[in-house]
Amino acid sequence: MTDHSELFMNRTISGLAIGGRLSRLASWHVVAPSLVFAAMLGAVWLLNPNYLSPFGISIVAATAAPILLLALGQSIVLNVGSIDLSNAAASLLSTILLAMILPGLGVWGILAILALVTAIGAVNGAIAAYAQVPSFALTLGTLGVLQTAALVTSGSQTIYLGENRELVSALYTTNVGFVPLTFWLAVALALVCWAALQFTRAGQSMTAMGKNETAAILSGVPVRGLRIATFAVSGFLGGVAGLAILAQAGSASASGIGSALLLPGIAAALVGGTSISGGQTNPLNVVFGALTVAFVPVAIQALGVGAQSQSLVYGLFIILVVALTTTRSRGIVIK
Amino acid sequence: MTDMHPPVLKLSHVCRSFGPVKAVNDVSLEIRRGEVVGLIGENGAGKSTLLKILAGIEQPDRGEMRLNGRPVQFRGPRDALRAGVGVVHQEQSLFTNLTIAENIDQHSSARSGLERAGLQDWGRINREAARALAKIGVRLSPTTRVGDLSFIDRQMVEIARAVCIDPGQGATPLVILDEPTAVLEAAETEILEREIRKLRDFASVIFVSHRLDEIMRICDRVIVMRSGRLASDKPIAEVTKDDLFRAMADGDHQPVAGRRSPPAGPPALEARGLGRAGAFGGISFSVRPGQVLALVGSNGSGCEALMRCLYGAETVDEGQILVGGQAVRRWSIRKAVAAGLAYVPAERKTEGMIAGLAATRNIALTHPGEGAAGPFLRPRRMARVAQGWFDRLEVRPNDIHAPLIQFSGGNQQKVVLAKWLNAPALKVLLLDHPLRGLDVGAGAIVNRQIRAACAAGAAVVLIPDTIEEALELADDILVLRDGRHSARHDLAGGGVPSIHQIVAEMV
Amino acid sequence: QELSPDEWVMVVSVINTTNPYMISNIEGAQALADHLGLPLEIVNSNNSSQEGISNIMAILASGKKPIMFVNTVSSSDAPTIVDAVGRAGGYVTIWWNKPDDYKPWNVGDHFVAFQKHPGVSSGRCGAQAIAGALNGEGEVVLLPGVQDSTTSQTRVAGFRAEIAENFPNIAILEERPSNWDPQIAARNAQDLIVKYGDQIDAVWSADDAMQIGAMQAFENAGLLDRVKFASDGLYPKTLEDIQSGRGDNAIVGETFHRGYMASAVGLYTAYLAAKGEVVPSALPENKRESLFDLSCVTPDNIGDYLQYDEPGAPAAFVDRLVESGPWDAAPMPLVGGGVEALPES
Amino acid sequence: MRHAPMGMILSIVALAMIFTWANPRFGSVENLQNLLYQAAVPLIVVVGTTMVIQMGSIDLSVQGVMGASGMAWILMSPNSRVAVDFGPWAWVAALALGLGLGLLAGIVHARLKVPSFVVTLGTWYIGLGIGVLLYGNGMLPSLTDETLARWPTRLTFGVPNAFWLAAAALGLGLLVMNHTRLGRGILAIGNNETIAAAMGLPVASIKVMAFAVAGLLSALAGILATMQLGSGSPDIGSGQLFTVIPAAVIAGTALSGGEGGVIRSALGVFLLILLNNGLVLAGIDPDYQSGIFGAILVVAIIAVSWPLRGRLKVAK
Ligand SMILES: Nc1ncnc2c1ncn2[C@@H]1O[C@H](COP(=O)(O)OP(=O)(O)OP(=O)(O)O)[C@@H](O)[C@H]1O
Ligand SMILES: Nc1ncnc2c1ncn2[C@@H]1O[C@H](COP(=O)(O)OP(=O)(O)OP(=O)(O)O)[C@@H](O)[C@H]1O
Ligand SMILES: [Mg+2]
Ligand SMILES: [Mg+2]
Repeated sequence: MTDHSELFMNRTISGLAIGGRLSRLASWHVVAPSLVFAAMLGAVWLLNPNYLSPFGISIVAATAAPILLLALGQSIVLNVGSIDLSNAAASLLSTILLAMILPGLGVWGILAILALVTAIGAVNGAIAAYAQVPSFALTLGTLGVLQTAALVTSGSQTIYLGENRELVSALYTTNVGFVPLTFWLAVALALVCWAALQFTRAGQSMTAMGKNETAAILSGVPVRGLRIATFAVSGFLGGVAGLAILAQAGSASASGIGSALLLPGIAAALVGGTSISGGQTNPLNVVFGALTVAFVPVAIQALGVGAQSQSLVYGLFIILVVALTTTRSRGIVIK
Repeated sequence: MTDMHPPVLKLSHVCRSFGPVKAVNDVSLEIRRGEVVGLIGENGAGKSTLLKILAGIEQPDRGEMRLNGRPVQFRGPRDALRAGVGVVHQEQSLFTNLTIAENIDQHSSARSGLERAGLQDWGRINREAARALAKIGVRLSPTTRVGDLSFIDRQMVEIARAVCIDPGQGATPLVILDEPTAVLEAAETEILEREIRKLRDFASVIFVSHRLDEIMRICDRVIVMRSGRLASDKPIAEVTKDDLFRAMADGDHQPVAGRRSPPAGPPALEARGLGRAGAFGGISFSVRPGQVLALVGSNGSGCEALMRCLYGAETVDEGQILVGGQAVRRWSIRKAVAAGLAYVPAERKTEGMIAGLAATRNIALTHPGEGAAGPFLRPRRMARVAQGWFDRLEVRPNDIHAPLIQFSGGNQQKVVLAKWLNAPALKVLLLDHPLRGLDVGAGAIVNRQIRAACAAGAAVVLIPDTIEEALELADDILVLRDGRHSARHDLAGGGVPSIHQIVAEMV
Repeated sequence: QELSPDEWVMVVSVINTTNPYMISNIEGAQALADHLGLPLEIVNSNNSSQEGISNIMAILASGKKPIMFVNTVSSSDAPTIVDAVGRAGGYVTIWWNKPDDYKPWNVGDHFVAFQKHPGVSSGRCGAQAIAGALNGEGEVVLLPGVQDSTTSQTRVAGFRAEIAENFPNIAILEERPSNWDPQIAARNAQDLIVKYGDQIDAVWSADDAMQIGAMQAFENAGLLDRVKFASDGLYPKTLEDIQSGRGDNAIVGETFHRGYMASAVGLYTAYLAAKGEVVPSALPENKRESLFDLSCVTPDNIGDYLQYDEPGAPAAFVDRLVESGPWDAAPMPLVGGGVEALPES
Repeated sequence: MRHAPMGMILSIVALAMIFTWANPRFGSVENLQNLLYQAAVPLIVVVGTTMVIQMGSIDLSVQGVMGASGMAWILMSPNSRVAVDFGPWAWVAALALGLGLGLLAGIVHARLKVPSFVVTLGTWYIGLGIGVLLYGNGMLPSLTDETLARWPTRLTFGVPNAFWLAAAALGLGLLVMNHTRLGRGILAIGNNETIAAAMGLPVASIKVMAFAVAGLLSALAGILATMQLGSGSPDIGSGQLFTVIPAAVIAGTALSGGEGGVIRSALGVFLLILLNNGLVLAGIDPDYQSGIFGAILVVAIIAVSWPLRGRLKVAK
């Protein structure tokens, strides 16, 4: 319930308040996402240290990158109390469009596509804000529309990125400390999101809106504009996720990777301590959420679970991990 | 007459802390059968916390609790209900999507055969609810959805619910009323007082209020809390209002500054023939900088809707709003805020504040002032701004980073006020029941701030809790009846009406 | 010099573990792994590219070098997987789906080969069988698989081409993609029954899973006896239906291929490369982008194929495979290479 | 949103008219029976989904539960894989499996306080996993008992039995929601869980029971879907989630809880089923089907919400 990042806000504190501040910093939900991830790493290391070789780490980070990007967008949207079920579809569409126009337009193509998905997000937000429809239902509809758009623009074909490939593939092939650039890019964006939520008026207002929208409206917070902005950010991050996917896959199709990133994205946001009912998120913890979600298959593999039991174990794992990371302060209603 | 029964409630050395705050500190007391006990104290004194312990919502850290002679330990509200403790909480707690009858039924322990089979016995529920409503003289259909009721009617439903607690075998029920009258008008308060007196026949009552007159009228005994401790516990016959003031207050409160004669000048806010279908119509007034206009009217008279329209939170159907002499077009909250209007709504928890957000951030939400540079926040200065307000408004506890939900009602209200007072150019302050639930000291602080805002050139439109409050603060009083202008009094101009006169104009 | 089981692991990646074809994939991989004395890991993609890739990555992260057969969920998965296998120092054969422009010889030796059964001839098999059963005259509805799947697209193209070229009196009423899913196929079939009533003379499905759903819908409508079906894959259930003559011999045409053959061939190709017995870059292109022969099955010649479903058939096939090499194992010799050319229709 | 049903009914009628105009067969008795038959499975599921949503939680597990119980049922009924017939015990076992998964979700959610979104995501995979394990490596199990296989399609009073089963589930839902203490408790929790706890409602038990009922109904739907298809598969529920949740939502069951009702959700199911069927009958290019579906969903919810807009309205 309390917000640990308050720590960064005031150093002129009285002795008594320091105690309160420290306990806020140490409160479980703040540290849980990183601890749970560390615990999982430790367990896997005990089972088979090979999984934590540089190669293993680079693989987990590469898998985590698009999940993290989508989870970031999702957590920003969840923070204002909405949900964006269309972000993975927008990401997929952007992968396809990028693969189609990159050979011709190069960097301009990337910018154009990012602008396009940002606009798609903004349209989602505008409808949600002005028609006042529940975002869950709305983005479910947009999801269908975007899927069709992906299918139609790709002509139901797989598009293989030939020319200008190096423009995006460098993001994946360049490693910094075993870890591909796509992941660092996502982490950098997580930092930006965190700072924006903490240190801008818009970010603060978004959190206020997620906690109590009526009061925010009556306080003169521009909730419509903010909702549009949040969905636009979600669209933009979906576009960057598309870029990361294309960097890795070098090709795109309507039913390819990306179409199934919606649930992992939401799961990563939640494992990262984002509240599904709004008003609480920490993009830095979402990084650990995404890493955990990407790492679960590795952990299952390390446990030596057979292919047929994987779903079952995966289900148990998700429940366990979120059970460990959920905020349960008194008085908070868990829905 | 000596009482052969054990006390209905006996608390020994009960404590409850929230972190460093000792909300209830070593409280021991007894409530006897058929007694109505007043519980008073400043905001944050620990009244609500004590009552929550009795209601099973909070568990005491230490101490013992006995009901009707038996030691009890409540693991949850259910246990308390079973043991015969019925509560009207400070915040409304009704299910708006269910019927009145179903809401009232929550406190009843009667169960028909149908219900023991897990089915809903609509017949019994509706009958009993009708009886409970009739008991307190409210004419509402038990099958109405609570969401369709007005605020006041809901409060009456809450009271009906609390009084229908079942005595059980020989045990005396305890009915707890946490500031039930804060939101009631005079007529309804009277009904409630009558009802509480009737309760004496079969129950004991704990009654919390900041209105000492009420306490003096209704209660047999009065308990004063101060900073979590029991400060005084005396039969009503042995105390005076002044004694109570002194027992409650930690220090002396400065009186409200006297009324100044209103400055001449153009109006800050003006309404011309304003109307909204189903709420009010034909309302005209103007209020100048430094002036306080009170809107007075009974329940349903349209004051609150009018204020919301002025603020742009509702649309008007006819007439014009003028701000600073300019007629506004396509008026909205955003434009109102930009034009220097501020609005403190009556329902603080749900509309006035962001409960889960830190106090600093609540204050910086609308007008961060020096707490922000352009779109960016400057946390250190934000904290300084907040600390400034905490000092000026004497907010307790003095922890600007605590989420607002951890403050008591009165202190929350101070923070809400600080959010608006921080505006760089405050033109109009719209206050809907700003003192609701505030104690005398806090009320004085808030009133002083309202005066200070006036002095700084803000115009104030006020919907007061009581007519006394209007008479104390306002320069001008506009009386509304059924959404229509009914009378106007220019207090600064000399014509101070009597309370009787205003009540007559209201009904 | 045998490959050490401590250093190498065989991996078979399937789209799910319940489709009979996928189950057969696993059997073939198991038979080969047993034969070669290497451990086998199974990857279940759960019908999702994302899960498939995650699970493959998890296995690669173990540090062992993979010899891998991947039945890709979607064409666009191939580059990601191939790249990761390369980094892990392993060798991979991709089956069924990859982007057309993504060529093994442009990628490296770790992308040993891409292999598949031609979809066009599968579609042609079905068209011939249906046209034959209808005596060259009638109306057909088509149930393709996932819309952007090349496997489905090539099969549909083959079907349409065969009809256009040789059977002018057969009319195609409608195509309803049914996602390889029996239930969607059943629902679409129901709607088509309502739409066309008893106009429909035959149903062609891009695989047997959808045919099973479609047949159920026609049976429920009481029309199974007067409609003919053809599809691809000869699933056990289909085999049973042909043998029992369900619905007045409703199934008139099938293709024969077995999952265990595909996985054994694919894995064995990668194994040879891992062992160094084959140097992929030295192979001709049609052995790195290969099309295998596909047999048309009709109720008349079905007896010829029963031997491949006998218990122990996968092990027997592996023996033949190791003897004859991956490109010449009966009954699926290599017959062509390159991107499958779609007929004009 | 309490006036939504009229809007829903009007939209259904309008769509039906458009589709009948596009293809007169749409209005045929045969197609109406077809619609009822297709609606049966999602109708059963939506009753449970609605209860859970009315409580302010969400149940994503339906497809997994359907897969698990469908497989359990067919393996214990006369089928081509194993020669057994446990008769009614097959039903009992399959329903118990669904009930068990529902209880698991409910208990973890209510007692361990894990958001229902995640718990039921977990039970989704668990159910799917159970289905996959039951399926094993054997051959496709198909129903061998003609009577059972034909039961859902057979007409009783001109309506397919499958729909009668759904109608019974709807009736049960209505009874529970309007005439049992469980149902009213669900509504109370959906309206305000904090108050419900403060009023002494057994919040955790009510939650557990609601998820249990939802699990039971998903299991029933899994059995019916298996019967309809005539063979078993862990994926028997695939696609249901994305029918029932939109159905409940466009029908005005607010995801925040407390509002809506099973009848309305049922209308939502009809709207979606009708839309899908109508698009096929109208011969819309399948490439565009999900797009049109999505666009209509968007238009429908905008139409429902538009008159209810307000300056202070909060739509999340
Ligand atoms: N949940 C909580 N967490 C932390 N502190 C709390 C909590 N509830 C109450 N407090 C603190 O306990 C003290 C007593 O609060 P309480 O609400 O009992 O006061 P009160 O006497 O009812 O005041 P009011 O008249 O304003 O309602 C206050 O200082 C308050 O800040
Ligand atoms: N016999 C009754 N006596 C009193 N109130 C009732 C009775 N039956 C229902 N109610 C109340 O009236 C309201 C409307 O009930 P109704 O049966 O019409 O439900 P509904 O809103 O139509 O939901 P649904 O879509 O599930 O039918 C309910 O919320 C319930 O509180
Ligand atoms: Mg209080
Ligand atoms: Mg009804």
